[in-house]
Amino acid sequence: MQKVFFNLDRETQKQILETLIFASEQPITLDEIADIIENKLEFSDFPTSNFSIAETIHLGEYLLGLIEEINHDLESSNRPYQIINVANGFTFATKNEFGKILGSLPQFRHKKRFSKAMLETLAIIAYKQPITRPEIEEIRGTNSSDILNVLLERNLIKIVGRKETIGRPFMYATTIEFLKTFGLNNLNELPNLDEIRALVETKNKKEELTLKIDFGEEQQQSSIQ
Amino acid sequence: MQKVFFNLDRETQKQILETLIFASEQPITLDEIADIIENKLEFSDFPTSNFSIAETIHLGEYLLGLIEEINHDLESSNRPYQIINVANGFTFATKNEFGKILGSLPQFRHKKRFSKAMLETLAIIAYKQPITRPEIEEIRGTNSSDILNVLLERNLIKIVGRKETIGRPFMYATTIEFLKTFGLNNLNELPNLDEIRALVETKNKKEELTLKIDFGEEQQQSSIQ
Amino acid sequence: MYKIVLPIFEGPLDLLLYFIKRDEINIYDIPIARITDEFLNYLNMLQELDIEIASEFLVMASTLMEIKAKMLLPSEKQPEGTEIDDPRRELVQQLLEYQIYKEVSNYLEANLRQTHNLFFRGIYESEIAEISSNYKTYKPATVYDLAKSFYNLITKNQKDGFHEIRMTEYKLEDAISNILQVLQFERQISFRKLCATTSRQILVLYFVAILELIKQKKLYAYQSDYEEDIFLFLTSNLPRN
Repeated sequence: MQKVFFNLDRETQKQILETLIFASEQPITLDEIADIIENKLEFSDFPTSNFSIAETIHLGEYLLGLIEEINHDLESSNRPYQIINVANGFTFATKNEFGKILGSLPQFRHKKRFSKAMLETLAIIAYKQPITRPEIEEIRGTNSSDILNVLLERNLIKIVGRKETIGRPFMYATTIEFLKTFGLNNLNELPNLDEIRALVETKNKKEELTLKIDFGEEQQQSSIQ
Repeated sequence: MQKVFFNLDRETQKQILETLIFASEQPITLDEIADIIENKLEFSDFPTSNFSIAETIHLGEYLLGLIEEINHDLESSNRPYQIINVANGFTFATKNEFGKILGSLPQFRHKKRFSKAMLETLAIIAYKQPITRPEIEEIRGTNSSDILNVLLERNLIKIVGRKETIGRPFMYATTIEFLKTFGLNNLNELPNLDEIRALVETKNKKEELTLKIDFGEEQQQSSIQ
Repeated sequence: MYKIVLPIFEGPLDLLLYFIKRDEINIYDIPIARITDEFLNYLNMLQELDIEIASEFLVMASTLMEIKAKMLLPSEKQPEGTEIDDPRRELVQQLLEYQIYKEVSNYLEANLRQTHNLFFRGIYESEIAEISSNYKTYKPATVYDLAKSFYNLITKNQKDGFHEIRMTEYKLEDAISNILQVLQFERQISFRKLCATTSRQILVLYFVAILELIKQKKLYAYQSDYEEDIFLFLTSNLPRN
């Protein structure tokens, strides 16, 4: 299939590459792109070029060359964003001078994304507040001080006093920002344990569920085509 | 501040606008853009133009003109995406021929898959929101917790509070993701329920008289044989 | 070997609508005896195939039989002017209501065909910083994610049966490497900030770590006044003069 990709005209190659980087939900690596191009795609719809490329060329290097060219095109057509390399993959990001604009706008700072550790810690505090770090760590079974710092910085939790035990540790509670982030009016709106069980336990029936859904989709798909 | 924006050279205006649309996680509305431009931004870093624009010009219309121009630039510089109008706002999306490529890849395709049950449940929630699980189940006549779970996971619905009845059940509503997925600007674009009711009635009456030629039925029949 | 393919019904209402359509039944005048038989036959078939029958199908079966029984009763003489209450009415209402949303879901499906090739940006600016900081991020989290996360933690711990109370396993080495790490990215650290959120135990550890690093001449501490904050620099970053 790789050869087929090479037979596309260069502009189309770049557009396909740009599409993959644009829509990917994680920074996409050269290996992932190569796999898609070599094994997954059909290009019959696209114009090919007669220009033939030496077969010995290294696909990764070739793709890098294309990405560079795309960035050059973005630059020369005055687009305010470019493709950057982050965490081993490629993604779009606004250029610095325009990114600065965004930094000054609260709607672009409002973050709802959390690592697993952050979400866990936040969940424990939400349900068990006020709670100290040792208590959180007992539930999570791991050191949580970095995570607490991040949550404090994001203004999702606050220190509400000290617990009168050995070491008088700080007690943490959630903030109004926390409620806003999760669209809650008050803490009573958090699901209680039974309700979470009802919501989550369908997970255990996942296989059954997938089966059922797959069947439905099959039907759906055939009716779409 | 608006005048300051107008004093920027047109290319810069477009770049700022493109940045806002490109970086916004939810489709950004003209009002939001206008508010940012008029009240929130400092443009001192950017080059201004001497070209002066009549003060009477309508900002919204002016922005629409810029968006059109950006789309034209995207087209002529062969970008595989464009700015579209969805969920009452503007956002970047892949152009048809390139979206098709993504649709052929499993990692992207799963987003486009819907079972009959999912569509039914979404339909009910869309019209009756905020609505609880028991209310949904009464209409569908069947347990819907699995489906609600899937819809929550896919971010097509959200929990918006509790109903003050026995058991204080959660209330569900559709999300912006729902609008984006179904290409709607707002819920008012869904067909009017009275019209649907009339349509269903006509269909029921016709069914008494004519032979069935309905597509969905063919399918069900063939699958039972 | 036979391969049996059963159509998937979304519930008893879906099944009834299927019969109604297949047999061209007038939904406003359902022959209840016949459709009850059909319904029960279907359930029998499921049973023979050893397929578990969801409770709502059984509830519907009994509803149908109840309606059937009421229809068989000789209709009593109604007083002049009052309408006979049709035992099927409630069921028909339910079927009609359900039909409406099935119709809407056809509309939604048609919309999906329109947006089939529409894909949006996969990663937005707010995520990029977090990706580069090696946090594995979720998509924007909701209350649901939060609740799920808590539930998984709680149930995980229950499965463990018991849990020991552990002392903080933070060591002096950790404190030292943490400080050095931060200074790879920041020119200086404020001592107060460093200790702002940690317990007293760890505060002491940090203090010892700082003393140790100063002794090793890796760290330079600066305090402008007695009660002011202490700022820490890497000695290697200090201008030489």
